[in-house]
Amino acid sequence: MTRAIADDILLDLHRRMVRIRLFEETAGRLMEDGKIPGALHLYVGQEAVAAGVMVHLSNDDWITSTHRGHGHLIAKGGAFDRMFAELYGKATGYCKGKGGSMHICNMELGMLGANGIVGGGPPIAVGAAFSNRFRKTDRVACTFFGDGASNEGAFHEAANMAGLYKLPVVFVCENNGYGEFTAQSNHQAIVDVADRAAGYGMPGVVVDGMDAIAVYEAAGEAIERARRGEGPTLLECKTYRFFDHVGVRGMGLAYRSDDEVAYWRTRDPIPRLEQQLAEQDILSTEAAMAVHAEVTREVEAGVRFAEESPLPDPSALLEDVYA
Amino acid sequence: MTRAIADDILLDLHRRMVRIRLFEETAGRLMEDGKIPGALHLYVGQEAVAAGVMVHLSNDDWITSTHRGHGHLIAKGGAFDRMFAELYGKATGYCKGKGGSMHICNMELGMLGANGIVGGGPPIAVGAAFSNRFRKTDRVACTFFGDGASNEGAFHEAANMAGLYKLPVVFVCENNGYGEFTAQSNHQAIVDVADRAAGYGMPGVVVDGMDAIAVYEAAGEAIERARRGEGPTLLECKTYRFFDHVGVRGMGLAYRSDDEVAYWRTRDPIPRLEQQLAEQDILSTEAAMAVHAEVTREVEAGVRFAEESPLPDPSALLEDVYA
Amino acid sequence: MAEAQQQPRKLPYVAAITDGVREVLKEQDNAFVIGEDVAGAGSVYGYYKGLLEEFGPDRIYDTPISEEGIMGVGVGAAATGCRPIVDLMFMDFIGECMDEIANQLAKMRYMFGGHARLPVTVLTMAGAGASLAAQHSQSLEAWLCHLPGLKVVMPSTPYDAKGLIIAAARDDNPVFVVLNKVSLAMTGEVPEGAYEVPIGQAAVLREGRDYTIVATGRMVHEALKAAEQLAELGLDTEVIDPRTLQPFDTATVVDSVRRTHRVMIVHEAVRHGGIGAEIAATIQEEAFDYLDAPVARVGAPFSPVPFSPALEAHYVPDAERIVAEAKRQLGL
Amino acid sequence: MAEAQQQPRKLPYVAAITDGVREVLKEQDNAFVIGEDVAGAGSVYGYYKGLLEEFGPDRIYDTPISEEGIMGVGVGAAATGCRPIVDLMFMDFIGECMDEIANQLAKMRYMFGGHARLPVTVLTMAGAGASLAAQHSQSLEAWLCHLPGLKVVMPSTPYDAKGLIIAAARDDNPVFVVLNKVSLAMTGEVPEGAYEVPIGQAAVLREGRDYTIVATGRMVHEALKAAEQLAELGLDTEVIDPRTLQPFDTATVVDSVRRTHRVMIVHEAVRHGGIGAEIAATIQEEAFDYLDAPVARVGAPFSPVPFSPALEAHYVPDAERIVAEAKRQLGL
Ligand SMILES: Cc1ncc(C[n+]2csc(CCOP(=O)(O)OP(=O)(O)O)c2C)c(N)n1
Ligand SMILES: Cc1ncc(C[n+]2csc(CCOP(=O)(O)OP(=O)(O)O)c2C)c(N)n1
Ligand SMILES: [Mg+2]
Ligand SMILES: [Mg+2]
Repeated sequence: MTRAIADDILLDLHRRMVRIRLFEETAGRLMEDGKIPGALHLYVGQEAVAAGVMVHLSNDDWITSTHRGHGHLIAKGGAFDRMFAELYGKATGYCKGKGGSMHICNMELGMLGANGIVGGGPPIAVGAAFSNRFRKTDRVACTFFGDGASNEGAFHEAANMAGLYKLPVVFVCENNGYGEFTAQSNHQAIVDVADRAAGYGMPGVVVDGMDAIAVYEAAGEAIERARRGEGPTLLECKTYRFFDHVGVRGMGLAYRSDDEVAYWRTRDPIPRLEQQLAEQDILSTEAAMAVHAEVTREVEAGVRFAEESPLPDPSALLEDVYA
Repeated sequence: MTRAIADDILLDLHRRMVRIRLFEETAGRLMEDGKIPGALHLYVGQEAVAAGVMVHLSNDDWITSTHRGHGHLIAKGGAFDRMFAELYGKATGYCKGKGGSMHICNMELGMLGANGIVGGGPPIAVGAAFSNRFRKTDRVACTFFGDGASNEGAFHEAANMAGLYKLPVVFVCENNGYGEFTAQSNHQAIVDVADRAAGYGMPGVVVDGMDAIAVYEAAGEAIERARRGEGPTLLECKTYRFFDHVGVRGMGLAYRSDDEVAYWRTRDPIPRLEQQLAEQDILSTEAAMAVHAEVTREVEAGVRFAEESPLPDPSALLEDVYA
Repeated sequence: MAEAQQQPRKLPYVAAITDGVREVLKEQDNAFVIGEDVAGAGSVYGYYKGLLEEFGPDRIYDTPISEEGIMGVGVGAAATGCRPIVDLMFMDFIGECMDEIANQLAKMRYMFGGHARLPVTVLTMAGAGASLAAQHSQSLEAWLCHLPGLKVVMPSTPYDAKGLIIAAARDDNPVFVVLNKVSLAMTGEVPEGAYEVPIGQAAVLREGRDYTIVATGRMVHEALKAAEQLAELGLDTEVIDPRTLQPFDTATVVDSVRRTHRVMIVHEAVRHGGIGAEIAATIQEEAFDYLDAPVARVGAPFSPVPFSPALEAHYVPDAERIVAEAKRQLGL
Repeated sequence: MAEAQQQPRKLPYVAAITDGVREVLKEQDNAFVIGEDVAGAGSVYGYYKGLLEEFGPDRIYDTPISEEGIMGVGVGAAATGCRPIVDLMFMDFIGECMDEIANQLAKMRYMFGGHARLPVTVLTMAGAGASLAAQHSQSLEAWLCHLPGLKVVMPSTPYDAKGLIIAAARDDNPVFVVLNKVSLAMTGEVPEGAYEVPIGQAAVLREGRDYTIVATGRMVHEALKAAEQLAELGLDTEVIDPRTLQPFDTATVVDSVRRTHRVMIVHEAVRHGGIGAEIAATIQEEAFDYLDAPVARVGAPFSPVPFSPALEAHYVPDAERIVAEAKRQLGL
């Protein structure tokens, strides 16, 4: 890739990643402190994927997400106050406290929800892409899903329909090597999920998901292709989650080695991008620290907002079931 | 393929195909005459597939079938009397009249049922293959399914599990170009269903499904591979159904041209095999006619048995729900 | 077609479905039909015949055989501004897309705190009696009624089929229209143009003072036949067709029971755990002091649907079975 | 471990599950466990912990995330001579494999004219109360009970969890064991060795003369608490745990109602269309003349399960709600 990327885009990429990282680290801490109820699937380590894709999208482009959805919503512009409030189960949350981490969403940002169902996203994204075309817009849909999710029938049916109708949708597989505690080699007989693309008549692309710029470029091509009406792409991003499947330390199972985690931590996408930007004189170390500091304040304000927000009134229980 | 095929195998192939053809033609007539209730999906045209695969199997090898299942059961040794009786809904049928055409089965022949659910077979066959290995047998399972069925999530999940566990199962796709009235090009963006095999870590093979010998050879390799413990194969047989989706003339929809049907009829697998066998002096025209005559008598006897058999007693209604 | 007619127009159930969908496509620019063999073939039962020609390929789509994917298109398209009409060929295939229905379609609005609308209309074919055996004959509406977020209607006549489809498509919620395959040829009055059969309103099809039968779908006609026979026994029988199962018109049913003091629920679905159980439980809650006999229920016995007509005839409830059960219930 | 113990052994519900599965694996050579993260991780709730080490990788299998495929393995392996124990991590995921359950597992034997046996045991986790929101908190047993061909059990105690798992695995039919996630830490007496809690037999957990509560799963404990409070109001309350929902022990429940004349059904599932409706409808059929008040039902309200603990607390039924409903029902 030799195309030069504008500085503001690179800075935007960086900020989105830092926003995810700091939000998630705090969310994990709050969960361990018992402030956030339920299950929290954290995105730390995978930031380059969400950021690299979302930089290309506007609020009119749709995304579907996964159980590991905060990163997607943040990269799409999610506000920390409403997000923390949702995780706390407060009335001021994006879902009025009814959804929580696994269903956090914002329709105005074009984010069709985290999803507690593995494989839940792709069919809905295909529907959104169908709708984009039906309503004669040039908008696209991107659906994020894991390596584990690629074994669900829902993925297969959605991918086949997208390929058939040449829909403007990008299938972004976040291959972090595990579905819960099961390594990819124990859940499918292939190394590259992208190999499945051929079966749906779409291109399959593999990209280093720890490299924000690489994701940015590959996603850009896939999204442009979709916008041009040339159909879907399966974009596989090889990535890793630094924390456990649920929470930070999770259940403490020994399904992956400390060495493996340590190795992937050396590939942390945020320091990597920061180094690249520093070398190109786009973002100095001080400027990067300033971003972190700014986002830290945003996190703190978000948590404060959540803590000070009221719980939903019991009368809300039976609201929002029907339109 | 230069391996010589023993004469008795070729004759066996031929007889199995003739048995399917004559059974089906009569069944279609009986349905049109109102003697057989319900829906009948006829196999005529596709005989080479069932015969070419089944010649390799014993009663201990399992198969799963489709809504178009008579051919599979016949090729696996199904008796016409019990089969016609089932289609008539008689107490003497293989399923005591409870299943009918769409659920016809015989466990002793290793035939795990026709199936009214498109995509219903593959997961069950994977279970049978799992069981074969678990019970330490060298038996295999073959699952027949259509081009249309290859778009069901069930196929995807079953294929992935088979590839992962390297199970002794062969996925036999009977690609007859249509799912009901929808041409393959309108239900998937690929030409060869076999292209999906790579996504499951298994070989994909395409074979002329109107050529019994070609199917025999390709199926033999796939089945031997499975028996050797080397895992599954996706074997796609390009074939065609001469009759309509349901019944003989069906709903009379113009979803395929008369020319197309006429073209495929020139590729009829039975005359083709008969010509090959005649040229090789294995089966003379007279001998072939004798097979047809013999099978015709078998058909007649089967129909007679069915017509003379009693209907199930109403008391049978609530039997066989639980073991 | 648009000329004024002297005689009320009669149409078969199958054409009433077409007519309902046609009105919706005319009225709602964002509506489209999607399902297996709905466009080219007009569905295996032919109830979309002509719509492809009339509205073009941008409004009616054939799909791969992928029920979960199809329902997903419904969900995703509805949430983003369309009003999809999703065809699920046989209700028996609902298991293929039950996650999409139960976990996405029914719950998305609630999980999102009200920030989504899911105006999806699902047309699906239920019912036994056509020798289609265990996997093509089921009536599974009870599953849907147990899912908050969905509405469920079950038209028993051509008039209701058209009117309920239009009402369903105008509703901003997911509505399942559960059709009956054995009723397709049944004719009845069907006015031209758009009209609604309001969702949530039962119809009293026959008034009576002595006895109430609440029957759904095709069983409505068996109930009406049974009512004739019961009249001969001196039992003036009221027949109510709820038309909508969810939300259920409890008031109409309970009012009737408070007058007649005796009631039976009839549906084609398996009796055990069917929606009749909910209706019966509700009636005894709301009209306990008015009941002179236990609420009776008639439904299919506890087995899969058998193929053989000889068995299926004993499986599907009919007027005779309704009358026999009424006699048993009332000690006649 | 095998030493004789003076004190009856107490185990948490989670360990009782393990113990039950362990006995099955010891007793039945053709049994194996299959599901998502059941082997290496011992399931996300840990109830298979240690079984991989004890029985080896030939008896317990991790799978891809493919519920329909997994259930298919259960069906195919059972029909061909194995006795699979299939794990469906959360009952909420039943929609992913509902076709396999409803159209294959439940019906294969019948469709085949009795020529197949399907000894599949399915373990699955239901229930709300853990802030897991709408897609990880459901109780959908009513769907299963509406399907001829299946059996359904719902253990409320560690003792029953082990005994019902063993009974389920010994049964030659498909049996669903619906577990409760909030009960995992609850301890209770669990004998060593294999024992059965017979399928189809209710347990009378508390005897009483004035009032009957039929409660399922975790609600059993809320009912027992409520019974204490009702006793203070002078209502001597009998509490029955059906333990099996299908086939249902109607006799035990009806006998009780004939003595107490007033009854309430309690379950965690959505009240509307829940199995409580069938139980209520059956009771009024079988004990109409003995009832002094309508059969009452307590269940979850008609909404998806909310995430926020502030809402979920009002969603899941509890002793207070049971007492309040009893007071309303009986005019106390
Ligand atoms: C249908 C369904 N099956 C199982 C689960 C339980 N589950 C939640 S996350 C998860 C692993 C998903 O793996 P992957 O798709 O790779 O995503 P990752 O967690 O690695 O981001 C599983 C099995 C679920 N939520 N939904
Ligand atoms: C789950 C499911 N969806 C839809 C149907 C209706 N149906 C019956 S046969 C058929 C077409 C199947 O096409 P294919 O798999 O190619 O098999 P073929 O009929 O061509 O042999 C369809 C859609 C069904 N029986 N089951
Ligand atoms: Mg993963
Ligand atoms: Mg086909």
